[in-house]
Amino acid sequence: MFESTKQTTALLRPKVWALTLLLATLTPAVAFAEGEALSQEHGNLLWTLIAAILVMFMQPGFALVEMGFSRAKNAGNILMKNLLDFSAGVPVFFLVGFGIMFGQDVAGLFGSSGFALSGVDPTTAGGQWDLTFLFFQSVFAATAATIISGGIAERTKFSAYIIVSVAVTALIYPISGHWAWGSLWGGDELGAGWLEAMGFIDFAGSTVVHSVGGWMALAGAIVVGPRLGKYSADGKAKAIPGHNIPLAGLGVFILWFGWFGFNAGSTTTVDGTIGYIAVNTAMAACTGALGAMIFAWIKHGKPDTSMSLNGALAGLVAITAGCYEVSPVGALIIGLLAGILVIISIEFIDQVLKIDDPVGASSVHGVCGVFGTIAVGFFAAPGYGDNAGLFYGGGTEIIVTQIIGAAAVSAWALGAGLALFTIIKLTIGVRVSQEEELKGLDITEHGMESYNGFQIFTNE
Amino acid sequence: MFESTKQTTALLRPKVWALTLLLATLTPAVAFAEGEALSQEHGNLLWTLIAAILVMFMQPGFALVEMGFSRAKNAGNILMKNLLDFSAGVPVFFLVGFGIMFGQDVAGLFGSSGFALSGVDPTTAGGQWDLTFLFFQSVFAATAATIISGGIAERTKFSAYIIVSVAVTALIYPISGHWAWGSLWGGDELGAGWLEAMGFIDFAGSTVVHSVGGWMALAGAIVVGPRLGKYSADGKAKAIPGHNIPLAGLGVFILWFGWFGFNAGSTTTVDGTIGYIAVNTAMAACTGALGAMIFAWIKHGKPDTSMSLNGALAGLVAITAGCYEVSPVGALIIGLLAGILVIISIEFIDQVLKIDDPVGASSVHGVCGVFGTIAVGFFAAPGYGDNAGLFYGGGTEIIVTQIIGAAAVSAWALGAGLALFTIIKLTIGVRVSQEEELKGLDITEHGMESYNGFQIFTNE
Amino acid sequence: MFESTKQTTALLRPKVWALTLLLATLTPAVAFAEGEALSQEHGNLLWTLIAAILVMFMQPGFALVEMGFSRAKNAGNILMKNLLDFSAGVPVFFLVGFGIMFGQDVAGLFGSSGFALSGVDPTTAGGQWDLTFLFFQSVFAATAATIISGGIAERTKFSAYIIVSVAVTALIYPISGHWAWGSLWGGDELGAGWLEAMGFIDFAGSTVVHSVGGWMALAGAIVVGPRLGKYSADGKAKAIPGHNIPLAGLGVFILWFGWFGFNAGSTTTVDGTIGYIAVNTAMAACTGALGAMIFAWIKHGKPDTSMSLNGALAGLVAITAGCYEVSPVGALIIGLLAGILVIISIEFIDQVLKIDDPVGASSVHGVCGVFGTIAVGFFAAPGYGDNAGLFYGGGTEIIVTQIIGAAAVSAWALGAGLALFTIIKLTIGVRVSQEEELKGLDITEHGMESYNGFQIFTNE
Amino acid sequence: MKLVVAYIRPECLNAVKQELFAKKIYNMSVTNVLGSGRQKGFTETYRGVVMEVNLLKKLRLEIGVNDDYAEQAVEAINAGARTGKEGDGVIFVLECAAAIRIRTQETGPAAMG
Amino acid sequence: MKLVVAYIRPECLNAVKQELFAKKIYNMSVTNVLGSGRQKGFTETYRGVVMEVNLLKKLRLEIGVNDDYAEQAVEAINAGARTGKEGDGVIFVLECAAAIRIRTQETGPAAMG
Amino acid sequence: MKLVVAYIRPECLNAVKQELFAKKIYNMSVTNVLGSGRQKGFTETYRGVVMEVNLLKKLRLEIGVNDDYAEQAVEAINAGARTGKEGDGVIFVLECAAAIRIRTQETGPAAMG
Ligand SMILES: Nc1ncnc2c1ncn2[C@@H]1O[C@H](COP(=O)(O)OP(=O)(O)O)[C@@H](O)[C@H]1O
Ligand SMILES: Nc1ncnc2c1ncn2[C@@H]1O[C@H](COP(=O)(O)OP(=O)(O)O)[C@@H](O)[C@H]1O
Ligand SMILES: Nc1ncnc2c1ncn2[C@@H]1O[C@H](COP(=O)(O)OP(=O)(O)O)[C@@H](O)[C@H]1O
Repeated sequence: MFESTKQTTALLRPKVWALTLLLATLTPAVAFAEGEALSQEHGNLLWTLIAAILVMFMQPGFALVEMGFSRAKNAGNILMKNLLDFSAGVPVFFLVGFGIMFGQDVAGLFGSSGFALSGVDPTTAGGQWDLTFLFFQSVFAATAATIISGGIAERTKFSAYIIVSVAVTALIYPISGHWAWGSLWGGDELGAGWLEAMGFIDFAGSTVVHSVGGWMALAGAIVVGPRLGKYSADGKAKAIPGHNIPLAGLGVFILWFGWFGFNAGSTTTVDGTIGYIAVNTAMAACTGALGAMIFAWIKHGKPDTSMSLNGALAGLVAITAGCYEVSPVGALIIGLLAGILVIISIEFIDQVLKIDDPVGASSVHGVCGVFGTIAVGFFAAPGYGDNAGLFYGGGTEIIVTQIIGAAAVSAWALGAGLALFTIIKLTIGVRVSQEEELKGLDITEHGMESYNGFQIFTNE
Repeated sequence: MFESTKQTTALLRPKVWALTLLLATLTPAVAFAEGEALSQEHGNLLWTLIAAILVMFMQPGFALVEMGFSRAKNAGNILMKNLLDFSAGVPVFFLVGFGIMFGQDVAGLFGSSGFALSGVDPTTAGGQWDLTFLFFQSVFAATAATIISGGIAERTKFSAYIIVSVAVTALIYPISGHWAWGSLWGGDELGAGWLEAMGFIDFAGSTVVHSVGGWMALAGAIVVGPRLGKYSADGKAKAIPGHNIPLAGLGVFILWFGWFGFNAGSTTTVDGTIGYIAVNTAMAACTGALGAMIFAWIKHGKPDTSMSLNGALAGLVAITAGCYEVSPVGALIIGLLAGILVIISIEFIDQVLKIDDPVGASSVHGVCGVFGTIAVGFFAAPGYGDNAGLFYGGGTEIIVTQIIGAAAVSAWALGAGLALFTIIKLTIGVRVSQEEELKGLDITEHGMESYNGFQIFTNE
Repeated sequence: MFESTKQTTALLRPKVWALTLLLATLTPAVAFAEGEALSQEHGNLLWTLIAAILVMFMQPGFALVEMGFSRAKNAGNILMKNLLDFSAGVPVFFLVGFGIMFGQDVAGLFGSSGFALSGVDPTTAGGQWDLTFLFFQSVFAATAATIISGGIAERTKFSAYIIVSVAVTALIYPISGHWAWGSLWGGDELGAGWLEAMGFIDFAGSTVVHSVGGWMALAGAIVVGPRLGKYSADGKAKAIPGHNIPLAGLGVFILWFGWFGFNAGSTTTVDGTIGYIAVNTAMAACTGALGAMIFAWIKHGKPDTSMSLNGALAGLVAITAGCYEVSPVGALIIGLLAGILVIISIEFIDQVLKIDDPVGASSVHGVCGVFGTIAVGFFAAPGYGDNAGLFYGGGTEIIVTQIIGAAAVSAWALGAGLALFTIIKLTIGVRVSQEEELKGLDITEHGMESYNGFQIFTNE
Repeated sequence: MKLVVAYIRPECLNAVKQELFAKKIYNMSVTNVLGSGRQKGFTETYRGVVMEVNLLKKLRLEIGVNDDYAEQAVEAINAGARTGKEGDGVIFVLECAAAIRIRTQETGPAAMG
Repeated sequence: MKLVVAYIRPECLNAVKQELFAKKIYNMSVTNVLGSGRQKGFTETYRGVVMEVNLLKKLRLEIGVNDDYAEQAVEAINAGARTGKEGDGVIFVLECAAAIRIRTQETGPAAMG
Repeated sequence: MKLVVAYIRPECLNAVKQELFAKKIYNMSVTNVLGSGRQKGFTETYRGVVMEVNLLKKLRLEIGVNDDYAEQAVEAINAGARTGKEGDGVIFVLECAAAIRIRTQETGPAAMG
């Protein structure tokens, strides 16, 4: 009934059709001749787009983990913070952050052009790529931003959080991002950041994205102070259990799912490496969960659910820098170590430093981000990526570079975070009142409950 | 150990292998020579498939939003309605709706061939495309259908809803869909609907999909009447808070995620435009959420969670028509306006018209769908898509066409909806008994509770 | 402002850029000339990767369904089991299972090489494909493993479950998997399993994956025994309602979403068949849900929510074997029958056999997996796939082969499952104490509650 | 002083509150309870198994009143909670030996109001 | 008339109900409570921090009975709820000054049944 | 013997428990309640509609004590629950006719401790 010539027509989009009626054959560019090949450029653009969509989906992953690990009376507030940081972050990054991160380099420190992608011509292949690249980068920026809300959950003013979100996506993340990835968009023409010029390796952002978020979260947790009742009068840490572990578990799996876009998508190219990047990503997440599960079991006598979930995330954060550089066996080891490290770190920050980070954001993203970045210097495997780490006969040079890079970015994020939160504290205030905290931020900040009708036992 | 020639074999699928044993080399078509290029047709088919899968995932997004925004005692019923409308909608659209929407045109009003894709040969490239196109279109049809359940939630008989679902996917949606998109499948050969012949622009379906669902939801809400206790004796609207805001929030993010398939997938082509379509989609959703958040904050003193979530959806609905035609800056503005508009509309429908739409389906999908469609006439930007809107020196012609199109489809959906719901009301009845409504539809319609064991405070 | 030559540079990944600074032009392989075509190999690799990511996402789908259908006091334990089986399964399959399933064939019974993908060179196209193929297969293995946890939920020791998980992904699944799919990786060179040599058709794994999981679940349910209070003294089955139907519903939709990767991805090739495979997958899921909904309605007077959800899964399991071989109309019928069958089977196993399978894993995956496998012999349609079933004039030969294959694999899985669970029972013990079961496994096995603060009524 | 304890249908709470307010009784506490009484439970089918639900959802109302208000509280509850169908519930009146309002430290009848 | 109030283990409810039914006591109301008593709480570890759980989940049973049934109700609860391990709970018997069945408006002992 | 029933603010429970423990009162049961009293409810806005919330979340404490401990229990509750702002709640002391500890079958005052 239908001839095969029809297919070409069917490929036309609505608007093309409407236009065709008016302009006849004036749009040959969009209709493809039968048998024509898909270009590598369009393949790359497709993959980058799909990967960006996967990374965007990490937003609810973060929201669920953070909600699940905190109390029912603050769930809606946490959700709003995650909605806000994405909703503000993407436009702000488009208008300001992108230019700072990827624009014309100034002394290796920040970019200075490309704001709102001005000058980009969407009718050219180059311009269409630029817009796709922007989308991919903007969801990365939003990831860095959203990590922060977990560390300061259950007590921070919503208005203060808005300022933090905007500052992170406009300036703090793009500046250190420029150091490591500044030339990714404009190449030689626009110049490189100082860390990439040194050869710093952070393939998908253990340091650039996760550490920045993690250390900002730590800075926030320090300045905002612990939740009421978190530390007893004699300074002993008390547990404040999360209210919805199934939601947190779903969140971890959603993050894991999106992380394949995060890591494998960072090629922004369809080639043969995306497969093994995904394998490495999966392996490290698995052993991260296993490492945490086993370590908690040994240490506390039970395989703790929330720690095991954190372990999977720790493995994912740690493999992000080296997913292109290490072998699957290397990934297994990196993940395992990260899974153990995250527990040690959470307990150290919570019980020794006495900093109250309700979801462990600083340990998962900050500590494991740095760990994963440095691990590249040891585990980078010949045949994978372009480097050889210490364990494969490479020298210590990469390790040194990795340490410099991780330290510089961490210092920047922590310092900028402390400064930012302190300024907010001294101006509009960073913390809700004691009464608001007791009643819960859902009611007091947003005027509604998250679980209307459910009988929830609150007691502090 | 393994030679690289192995890869060709590895690409063979199970069935091919089984066959190879029997038929030796009779299937050359499916094994690809090394170095062969992926054809544009297969690239398009792949992208259309992936996009359709993303759109399919919007189904649980709708279910979660609708569940979260209504009461615990009706959650399972809402879930069942969403399961039913997809489960019935996809087969019904395949058997009936597709032919009405895309078959041989009759006077620009409806199609009349292609039922159950009869005559399509799955061994040809054209036939394989047809099946993929059907899949993509069937998830769109199911989206239109599922919007309705939100507007009539918590009081409508399940049996009545089944009839509505079938009627929408078999007739109501395909007929107006034919007007705007009728030639998308068969092109010149099968003829175009009257709106596309006029040059009506609705790239991914602000009007064709969302408005149709939204106005049907409004029609249902009118005929079914408000929930018990929704309006006091003196006609004042009362709030009936949703029971699970975390689930609703997750639903919004899932919808957002799927929407990238909805909008960028509507190219059904891998080319350079899919990237900026996604950018536009993200921008409008972000400013939609921001607009609603800020507007609610100013108006009611608090950044309302449920309104902000609705705002993101409002931005998404509004950008759907123009995502291919407008610039990212245009998308930012359209989203912002939609976010404000959705609050005004929800309050107007709820408090002035006194129509009880528990989740705001008519405002989000109906009102913002129409708004977004008309906005194309103002914001269509040269360089993006093929048109210039009023703000870019284009004339008012497009605006007029857009208004005609949006009005015609809206009138059709609202009229058909009122007729359909009224007929059901007069025959099998459209509403559960008062006692059933008080007890909740989970128990009374499906014989089970959604949250067994949880203590839930019910009180009306 | 930016010339189009920039795009080529922009495509370079971080590491490449860093390298470029050091090594100048030594990496020509990764930079693509403008206008170059995407190769079919890379297209296939991309699609296989995306499909694998979708299948990975089925993990939380299973977790949610199983959590939702059991009691609140065990939700975290079920989540941990799902986290564990994936986290252990993927590395174990990489190290051991893959080689057993796809390595050098031994007598058609198992493979014996390729452990940890040793010998694979990731710098070659073949090696990169191998790693991608491994990823795809490892998420399949994890799917088989995770099915089991549902059947033995709410009473099985976590340590026992770890052993089961490892055994399944290391040996039990790979052995029968080798029978049917053994040559998928190495082709002629490494030799085929005995079932594929017979021409057994199981395109995406109704039998290979789902039945294996389902029968192992049944074996576990038999050996572990029913939950306390499941059968009264006089042997009558009692209902133990699930605690969170919204979560279970979300889980079903997530599984459905991932299933498109499972089925259409099993081509591991971008060609024209992936579209209709997705259509078939959708159709069978829809009619599976409808079939169960209607059948439950007729049988018990209400359209039962949990049964309808199971029905969708039943349709999906049943179409998995034949999704490449049958027509959309065939898929509609197969799904419908599976939806009815799953209810009959659940009630039979629960009430007649008195085996307590809390989520119906054995019926959904075991029974419907076998049904779907055999159905291929009847419904395989010319034009789709490469076979003609009985209803299309093919002989009974395929049916016989299908029955042999399904029976052999089922016997293997059930037998191995009974043996494995019995050995565990006799050694470390398979079941928690009565007191632990009453208190719930969340507290007793993992030391934490899933819904802290919620008032949950527990009573048995 | 008396503590009036009533078990009522959840859907009657609003009506009962209106009646109490009409009699200027504003103080009360409400709890979720599961009750069994003359109203038989019902049977549901869950996954094909018939399930007896014999603990029904009710609300428990507690109202501390002075002796002269006890009658009125009972009347108000009766007025608001009665549907005439099985399951309407019961009212118990307990003797209250002492009452203290925490904020004001009022005791006895003064604490009740 | 008496109001028998008992705090029991959640897992004993079914047994208690059976015992009560055996004595033809069908009317009761059940609430979730958190209790502390002689049974020490337990410690859990949440995210590496030792956590004292000293409010344990219990059920509260309320049974309004006529004086002659009070003994029997207490006996039935004792029979069903006793495990001999710490945490079994207590039974309090309160004096009930008046009782009204809302549906029938029966009062006094007649309202209890 | 007495059954002390108190309605308090949820956030005061810990303080009350400390005070009770200081007086060697360890046994108690706690329930979620929704209460209305002198403390006015508040208004929220949900989806643009003003919403009156007049049932506030409170906790109900029940403590069975011997007569000589009743005073002390009341004192402890007063000490821990009083903020001086509306909504602090009330304490009712009910007469308890009999008490049985299920595990030990101790009765009367001995059952209370
Ligand atoms: N004697 C009693 N003791 C405790 N609670 C009771 C008693 N009688 C009734 N109730 C409570 O009241 C509810 C309604 O009682 P029911 O006997 O069903 O009402 P009706 O008398 O109208 O048939 C019960 O579910 C239970 O919660
Ligand atoms: N004096 C009391 N007042 C109120 N509730 C009590 C009292 N004594 C016990 N309970 C309730 O009974 C439950 C079990 O008491 P417990 O002392 O642990 O039992 P046992 O006497 O068997 O050790 C407590 O958790 C509490 O809910
Ligand atoms: N007469 C009463 N009967 C039952 N519960 C009461 C009574 N008075 C107060 N309550 C409970 O105590 C809580 C606090 O009472 P409220 O009158 O607001 O305190 P305050 O006296 O400090 O203003 C109420 O919400 C209610 O739960």
